[in-house]
Amino acid sequence: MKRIYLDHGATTPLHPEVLEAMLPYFGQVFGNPSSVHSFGREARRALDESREKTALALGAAPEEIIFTSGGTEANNLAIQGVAEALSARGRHLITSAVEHHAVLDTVKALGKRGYAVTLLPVDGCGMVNPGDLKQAIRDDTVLVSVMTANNEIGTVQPIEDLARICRERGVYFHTDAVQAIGNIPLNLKEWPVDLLSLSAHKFYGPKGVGALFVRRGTKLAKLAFGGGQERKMRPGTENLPGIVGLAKAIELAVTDIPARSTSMAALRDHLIASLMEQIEKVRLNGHPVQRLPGNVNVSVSYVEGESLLLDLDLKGIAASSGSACTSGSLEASHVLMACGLDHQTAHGSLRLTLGHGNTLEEVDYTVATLKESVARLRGMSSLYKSYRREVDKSRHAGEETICITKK
Amino acid sequence: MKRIYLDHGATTPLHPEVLEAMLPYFGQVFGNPSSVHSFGREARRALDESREKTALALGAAPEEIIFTSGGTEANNLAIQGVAEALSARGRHLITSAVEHHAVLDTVKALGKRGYAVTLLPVDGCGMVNPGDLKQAIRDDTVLVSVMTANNEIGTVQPIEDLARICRERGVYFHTDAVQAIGNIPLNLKEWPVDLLSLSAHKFYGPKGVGALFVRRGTKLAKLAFGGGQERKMRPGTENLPGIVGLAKAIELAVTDIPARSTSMAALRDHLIASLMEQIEKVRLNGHPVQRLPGNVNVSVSYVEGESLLLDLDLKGIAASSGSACTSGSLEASHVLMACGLDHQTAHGSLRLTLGHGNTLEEVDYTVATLKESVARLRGMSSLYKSYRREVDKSRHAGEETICITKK
Amino acid sequence: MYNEKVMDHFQNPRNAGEMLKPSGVGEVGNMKCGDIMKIFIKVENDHIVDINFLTFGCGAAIASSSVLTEMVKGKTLDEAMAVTNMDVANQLGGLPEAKLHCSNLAADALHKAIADYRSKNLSA
Amino acid sequence: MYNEKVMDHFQNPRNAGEMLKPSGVGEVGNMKCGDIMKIFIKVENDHIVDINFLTFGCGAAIASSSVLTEMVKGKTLDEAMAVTNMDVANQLGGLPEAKLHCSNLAADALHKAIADYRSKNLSA
Ligand SMILES: Cc1ncc(COP(=O)(O)O)c(C=O)c1O
Ligand SMILES: Cc1ncc(COP(=O)(O)O)c(C=O)c1O
Repeated sequence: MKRIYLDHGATTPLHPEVLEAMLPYFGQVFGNPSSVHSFGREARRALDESREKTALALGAAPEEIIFTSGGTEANNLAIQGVAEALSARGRHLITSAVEHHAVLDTVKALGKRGYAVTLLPVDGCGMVNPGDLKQAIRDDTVLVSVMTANNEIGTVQPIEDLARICRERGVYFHTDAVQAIGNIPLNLKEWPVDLLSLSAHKFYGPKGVGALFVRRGTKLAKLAFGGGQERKMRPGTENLPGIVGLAKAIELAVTDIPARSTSMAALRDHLIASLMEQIEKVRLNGHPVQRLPGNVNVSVSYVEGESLLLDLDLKGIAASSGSACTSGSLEASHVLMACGLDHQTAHGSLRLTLGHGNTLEEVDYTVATLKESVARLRGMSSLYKSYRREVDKSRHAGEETICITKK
Repeated sequence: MKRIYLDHGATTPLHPEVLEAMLPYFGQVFGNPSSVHSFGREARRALDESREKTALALGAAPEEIIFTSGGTEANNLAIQGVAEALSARGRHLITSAVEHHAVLDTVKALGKRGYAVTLLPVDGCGMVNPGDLKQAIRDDTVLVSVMTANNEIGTVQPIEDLARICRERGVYFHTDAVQAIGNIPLNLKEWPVDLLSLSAHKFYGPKGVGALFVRRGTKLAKLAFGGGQERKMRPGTENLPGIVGLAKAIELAVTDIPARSTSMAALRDHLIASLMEQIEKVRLNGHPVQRLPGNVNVSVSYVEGESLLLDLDLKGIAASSGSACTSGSLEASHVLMACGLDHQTAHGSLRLTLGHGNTLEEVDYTVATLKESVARLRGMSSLYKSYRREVDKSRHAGEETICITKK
Repeated sequence: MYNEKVMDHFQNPRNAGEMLKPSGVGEVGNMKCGDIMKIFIKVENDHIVDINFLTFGCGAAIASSSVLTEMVKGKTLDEAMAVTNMDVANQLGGLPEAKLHCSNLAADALHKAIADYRSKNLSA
Repeated sequence: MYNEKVMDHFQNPRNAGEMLKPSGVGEVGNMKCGDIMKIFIKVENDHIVDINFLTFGCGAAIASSSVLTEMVKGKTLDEAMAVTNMDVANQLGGLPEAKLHCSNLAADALHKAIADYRSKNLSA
């Protein structure tokens, strides 16, 4: 069976050029970058070059890049690190209600350790309102963290505006750009962002490696103790093959973003339109325009998301329902709930995230498969039966389902 | 120039079979283990199998293995994690004076956060005395951490005895086994150890991946927040190729330890004997017998270690002086100082760590090269000139330099 | 995630659908959990002679509903009352830990349906 | 870690060795740091006509000592007094950050040697 991968939000396949760049570091060049001898020096050189490449891709300076084991560690280091470093100055943190758990749960854990926490609401499309941020900042606010783009619904936040508000108020601004790298142009020379997280496996790089950008002068405490690696901020022998892979992947990812994302967005819009046309009672979650070029998130009324996933999977199509990271949970997505969806609609959500390899044929096949699955599952759904009875009774057309702003 | 690698204590080359085991996970099998679809399930299967293999190699159960980004993270998770989980029960930590910085600095950082810390002394060979541990344990002691084998001087601690003392007193025992895996047989069914750290790149596995064994029932708090991976103890998308590599590497590493370490120890003893014979005023640091099979650590009087390293490096030989992780520091090794060496002798230390690929010829060439280098450097050393003058004056034979127990 | 038997019941659910004139109906679950099950039974001579289900829910919920209908068809009401959610999970060869509590409610729905039938037929 | 010039001076140190009848001797450094430098000078007509060094220390320490002897040989004592540790590091084309403070002491040793010479020859 031909398989179709539509879950690039969960992870991406490694780009062949990235693997090629990594291979020497699994072979001849195996030294520890901290060693003074020739084996160590050639490793150090690769580490330095990778840091330069990564910095260049972001518009940062090499010494502003700290390599980590992934996006989760980068987020934790940013948030726990700033909170601890500035704990004498203030203990108020602000984040949004739609963050990834690596931000949200970190902020909440600090909430249990005596920090005050404000969660910014979002509108029906998952957007943070800069006005809300302005009102939320207090004298004791030390950090604001708002993600660049949402992993579930793809909504792209007005980061430049949010960051500028923080800069004006002298508050650090962190953004989780894990989903944004390679999808939207992003330049840290222009964005007044103090800290930014990324994770290589989300942009065709290797798993288990990420980075935190920390603008020069930003106060940060480290989370772990040990050797003096990464400017003493992140101890442990460096994952050199992984770091080389991250650097190559980000170099490729930031090349030609406008062209690549335009064509991906066209495929995305075709997918959205086909779903809406061919299946009744489908709602698009997230923002109609300010949206990652590969993200489609819909709620299919009267069916539950996981059973849709299973049907798709049986036909070789990989999709997700909410964040893959939290699939162990039974709760409906906190992101969809924050957008104002009711539980039923949230449980019926399906995320299809496109990658560079996906084709029009794949998308059309997916829509056709989904249509069959929805029909089958609705056939056993008590909720759908009640709905049909209502429709038959009243011939009521059903409410509009496009993106409703909450206030 | 042929190069000779004698720095396996810093890092080891990847075993070709390990790379082979990893490659599929950089290619076809790229799914996120948390995803429910077929791509995710095949990744999950590899993750589960790796956990089983790793557990088997240690005599542990699969659910007792938490994969981390390396030895440093494993040590931090063990120590910070237990300290936080048990902070209501007590706030006294015990470790040894010769730990790696990933343990020592973590304990010291907790010392600044209100924990009481006891550093156990070592004898002249770097050995912890179980009697000292018995005396150090207090009613409020919650964790004892003593490394299995030392990274600088190779001394192997009496872990089973130390762990038993802790078990009897109801205190958790953690051991940093980063240098021990593959070198000494180690069975967690027999050792009453509660937590154990390891790092794949020290046993011919990949860099950037490690593991913490946490015995069933052990209370541990997590350090980072995010997804529910690793039984909710260590969030973040799993480094699947790295984890597969770790599992393969540990499987190979624990095969045939007695045979392999006997032959390596023979080469080590030949190296030690040759150095002592051919170069005057060389002192063996560490224990003469309870010692890692690949570890040689000597102090060469009247010359400084780094200049020896440079001379060796110019001849293609990779060695180290103290721990590679801390080469940024100018202080003499805390391990050698704890063994009672004076500053001069500590600064003249040289570590040669053998690996499975090293040959007798390499070792002999290294001794010859070192002999020339010592002669050259002593020729410019004011300390050596004074010493020679003393010798010429008194014809005094010089003191014995073998391992003197401090008390 | 799910074993073959679960997937078989998910793909080929037995007795799915609405029953027009049931002797008893039971519904359990809630929207927060994301699983809602409805069981319809036809009772003759104190035996379940026919049974149907409608389920909005995940794979485990659909499979549990389906296998339950097979398990109790033909059974007496008392026999059916003795079937537990755990029996259903066991009959399926096990369910993932996380699904045991929320999605494994088919026996509860059946018991409600039997109770519904009995309450209606008490006076009779 | 070190540049070529440093490695050249480390491998081929200039004027290494002891001087039998120096006009002045200066020693700096301590064991804790792990670098000890000794500079010997022969002075004629207020000029350094010969200079030697003995150094126990790392690559940077040996190279600094070596390049310093080249820098000041033939210079007047006042000219030599004006040479700083930083001049020595610059002459080497730079040293790693960590080495700048502890191992770059050759000028200090030289200044001590000149002071030693001057103190001995004050009365003369
Ligand atoms: C927005 C966002 N932040 C953080 C993460 C965590 O990244 P990682 O799993 O690589 O640690 C993810 C991915 O799961 C994500 O989508
Ligand atoms: C004894 C010991 N513990 C911990 C570590 C840290 O391991 P890693 O650098 O892989 O984090 C090392 C290696 O440097 C070590 O030798």
